[in-house]
Amino acid sequence: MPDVAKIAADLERAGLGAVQVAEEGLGVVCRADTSDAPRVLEALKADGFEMLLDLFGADTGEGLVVTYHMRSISLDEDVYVTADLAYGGTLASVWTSYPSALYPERETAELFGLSLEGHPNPKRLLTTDAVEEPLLLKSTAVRTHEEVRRDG
Amino acid sequence: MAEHDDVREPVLIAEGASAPAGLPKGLRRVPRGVDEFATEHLIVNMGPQHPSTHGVLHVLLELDGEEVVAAEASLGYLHRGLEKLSEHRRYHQIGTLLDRADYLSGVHTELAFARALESMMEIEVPARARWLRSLLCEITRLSSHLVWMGTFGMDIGAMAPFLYILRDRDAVLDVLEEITGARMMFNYVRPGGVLYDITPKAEQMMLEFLDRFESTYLPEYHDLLTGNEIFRARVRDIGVIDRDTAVAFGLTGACLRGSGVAWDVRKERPYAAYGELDFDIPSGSKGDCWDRYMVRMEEIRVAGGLARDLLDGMPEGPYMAKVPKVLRPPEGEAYASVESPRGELGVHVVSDGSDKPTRMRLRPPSYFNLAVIDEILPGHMIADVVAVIGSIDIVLGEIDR
Amino acid sequence: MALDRLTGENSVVFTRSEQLLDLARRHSLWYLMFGIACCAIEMMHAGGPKYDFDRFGIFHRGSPRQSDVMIVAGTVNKKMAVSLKTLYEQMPEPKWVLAMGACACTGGPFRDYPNVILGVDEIVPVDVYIPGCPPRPEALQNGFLELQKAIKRRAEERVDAGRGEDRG
Amino acid sequence: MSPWLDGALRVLAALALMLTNGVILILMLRKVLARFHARIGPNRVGPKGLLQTVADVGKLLTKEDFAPRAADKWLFTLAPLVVFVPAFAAYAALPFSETWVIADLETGVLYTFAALSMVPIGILIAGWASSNKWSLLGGMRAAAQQIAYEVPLLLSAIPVIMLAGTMDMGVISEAQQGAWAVIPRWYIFHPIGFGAFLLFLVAALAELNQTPFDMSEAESELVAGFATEYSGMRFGFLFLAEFSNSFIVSALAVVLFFGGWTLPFLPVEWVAAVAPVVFVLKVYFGIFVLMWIRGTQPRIRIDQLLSLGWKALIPVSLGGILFTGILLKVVG
Repeated sequence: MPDVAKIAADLERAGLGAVQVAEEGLGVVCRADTSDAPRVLEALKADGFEMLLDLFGADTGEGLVVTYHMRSISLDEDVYVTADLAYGGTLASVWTSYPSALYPERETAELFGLSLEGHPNPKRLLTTDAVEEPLLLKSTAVRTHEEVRRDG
Repeated sequence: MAEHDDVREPVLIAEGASAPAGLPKGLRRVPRGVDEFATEHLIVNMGPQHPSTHGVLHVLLELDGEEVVAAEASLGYLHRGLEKLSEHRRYHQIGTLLDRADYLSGVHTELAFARALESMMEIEVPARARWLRSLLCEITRLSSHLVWMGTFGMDIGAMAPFLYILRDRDAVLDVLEEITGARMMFNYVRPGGVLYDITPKAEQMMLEFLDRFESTYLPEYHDLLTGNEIFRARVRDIGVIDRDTAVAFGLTGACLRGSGVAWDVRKERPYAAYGELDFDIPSGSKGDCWDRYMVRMEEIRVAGGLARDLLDGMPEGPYMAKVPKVLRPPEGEAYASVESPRGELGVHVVSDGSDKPTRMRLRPPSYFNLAVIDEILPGHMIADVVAVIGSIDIVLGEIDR
Repeated sequence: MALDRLTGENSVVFTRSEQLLDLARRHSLWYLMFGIACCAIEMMHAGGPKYDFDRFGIFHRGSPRQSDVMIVAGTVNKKMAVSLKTLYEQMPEPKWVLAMGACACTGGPFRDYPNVILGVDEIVPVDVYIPGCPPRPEALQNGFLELQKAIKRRAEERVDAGRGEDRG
Repeated sequence: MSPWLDGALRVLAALALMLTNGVILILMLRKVLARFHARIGPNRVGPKGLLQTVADVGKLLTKEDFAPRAADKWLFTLAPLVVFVPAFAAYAALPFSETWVIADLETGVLYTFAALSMVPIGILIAGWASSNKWSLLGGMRAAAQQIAYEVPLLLSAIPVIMLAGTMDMGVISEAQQGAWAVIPRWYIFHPIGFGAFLLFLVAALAELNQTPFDMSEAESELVAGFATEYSGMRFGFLFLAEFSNSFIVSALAVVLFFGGWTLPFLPVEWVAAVAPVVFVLKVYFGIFVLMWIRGTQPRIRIDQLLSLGWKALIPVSLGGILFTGILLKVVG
């Protein structure tokens, strides 16, 4: 487990005192503002969290949460950064510090209906224009039993 | 038919998609067009139907003669909504979908999901179940690596290894069928344990296969590929991923170990029975296709040895914990990962206390491993493109989900 | 063949020669290596040493131009549908389609997802459906045998039409 | 017999030979590859699967005749013929026995090489006319490969021609009759001949587009290379020409290095009676070796192929000719 106090202090020094760092069931989680997220990630990279293992969004019903999962290979520690986002908001790209964010950012933007900022290739990743609704939003329904029946 | 007339061609290359200046790594994309010798560049679409894209990967290549100037992978030809559908399934039903994510080694995905649930619900898994899980993981790792080796050989142009691995894999699948009842889609690892106990017949079949494999087949593969001068010339110094690039692009598994980082979830975060076992983590140094090849070939050997150890030391006892009929994990989040044949496979579950997850995120290793090809392909020849993609070992099922 | 122009479409010579050619077609079904998802692995095994479809003259080709049968082995989604249709159109006549697995038949376990096509028969005409998730290579083999029967039946129907009678 | 009828019969004989060969070789390839790959191969169509190729040809004949919309129709149709005709013409000079030869040419070796070297032009046309990028790449590879390997192929035959003192394939075969003590008097067992054979083998594999040098149709890289857009019998012609070429190259190897239709240790008149059979068996063994290589070897990369051709094979074969010349001058 990473040292919560140390991370909080490092973030404080980087001028990100508003970020809450706490230990939860998942591990150490830093709750940041969306606009702060790229800077939080950079500060954590300086702390040795050199690999962005995963990036994904989630629809809570009230808004979106984007989670960044980071890892330090030398320290063998994981840390999570979460950022709340409104529906249809803008996701600031972090690919300059973590190129591994390139695909998942495009995917998240596409499947949750976000727009990307600062991404070198901000087009759709998984679907074509034939799919209009952001597929992973809770408001997008799956097909009903009647729709998938083949006999009528 | 008319229903899908609105399906349009995907936009192929984003206009003006060049990288901002002064950035560390990532996307050395050259603007398309004409180079200094006034030769026009050729843009070809490799895939989605191409013999060596390992499924339905689509790679856009900008070529100057035979040399790649820029490359871009285009995904989504198999996007079928595993994550979305999981939100509409009960926890017990999700295993069926997860098997189909990484269809070469479904057990690993099941295991990652089961572990995430177990950590949320604080279920204690019996020892025998843990050993059976490890055993199944190692058998599928072996069979998955066999497919990788065969297709990699075929990418380089050798047909024989591919057909030989099909012969061996059929034997492995027979063992798996004896244990789980299915050739591919097992749904064997359940939250709390495993579905069936191992039969003596399966044990014997496995040992027979391992004897044959280790004494005859594996040396045969090394003769066919490892010792082949043409093969060496084709894979040495090709597709070099240095340590920093590997880490920056979030590579895991053999791709990361090939670049010299001996990180393996089985060692660093032991799960199932791996904490009680002794095994090597092979790693490379340079990060070229040859290193990744050798790492995986070694892993095949290690997996065979591990399967033997696991059969030998299998503890007695129950193979399933007491688990409620309907799983309702408490509100919260959990992340669990396993070392799948392709790398770190993680499952992130968000629960609101009901019998269906709010969000089920799969962290597919080959999705991240694949992203690096945009970066490393420029400068290679077409023949190397298939070699590099082959050496990364992708499964489109988990990439597109 | 220009034989139909010489002898007329319903002549015995033409229908008999067609029957002979159907015999040839039946035993030389080259399939397009077009694996999409999980079923592709079982399709690979079908060509392997244990099942060896080459025995029946069933062999794979990389290019649609040289293929007779398209095995749709996997889930087809809206992005894939475009390519699938193009590939089907690139195959020369006579051509057949095998829908391998639940996804290709109906959308399978993923049919609820709006991006997935509910069966490949919405895009191309299907001759044989092979259920299973994924079907075993034996099932694929059976699918091919059914396809051979279907080809034979069609040739017989043409002969019957030539005789101006119906066998019922 | 009138010279016209005689000529027509000879052409027909060559055509029949080529087609029969094609049919047999395609089945042989499938059977041999299957065996190398731990499979059985075709065994359902006809007795022991013997009619498999007949079924394939019947099917290919009746496939839809098809040319891509963007293709250059005229060249697209022409290309299979450009590949097929030289492969057919090259049969003319092959000596099946002392008397069984379609056209007894004094420059038989040169003629056969010349006919063979036409094939890549057809492949290039096919690649260009298809207006498919993979085909084009296949065609360009074929052209680059042909230029690089035509030279060493011909140069590797020159030492043998110098030893035999003729380009007449019949005479070269006869010169290899008998034995040096226990070793047959074949040029393969001659120190110069052996070196020349190794060069010949490598260059011939490249010339034939065979694994490990099957650049122009590299299945895992270029889909089906120059043949990607070809269907039906046009594809059949390309396929047939490929097998015909391997027969011719194998026959060349047999004539130049393995004593043609002769057999050592047996009286000449015995051998003469079965000479065509001996010749064909030797050629088929050569083709078997080619298939063996095809079944087991990976593929080399195009730049490695070209540098091997230009930087190694050509200098070595030139050196070999020089060495042969000196040796012949000194030893006599």
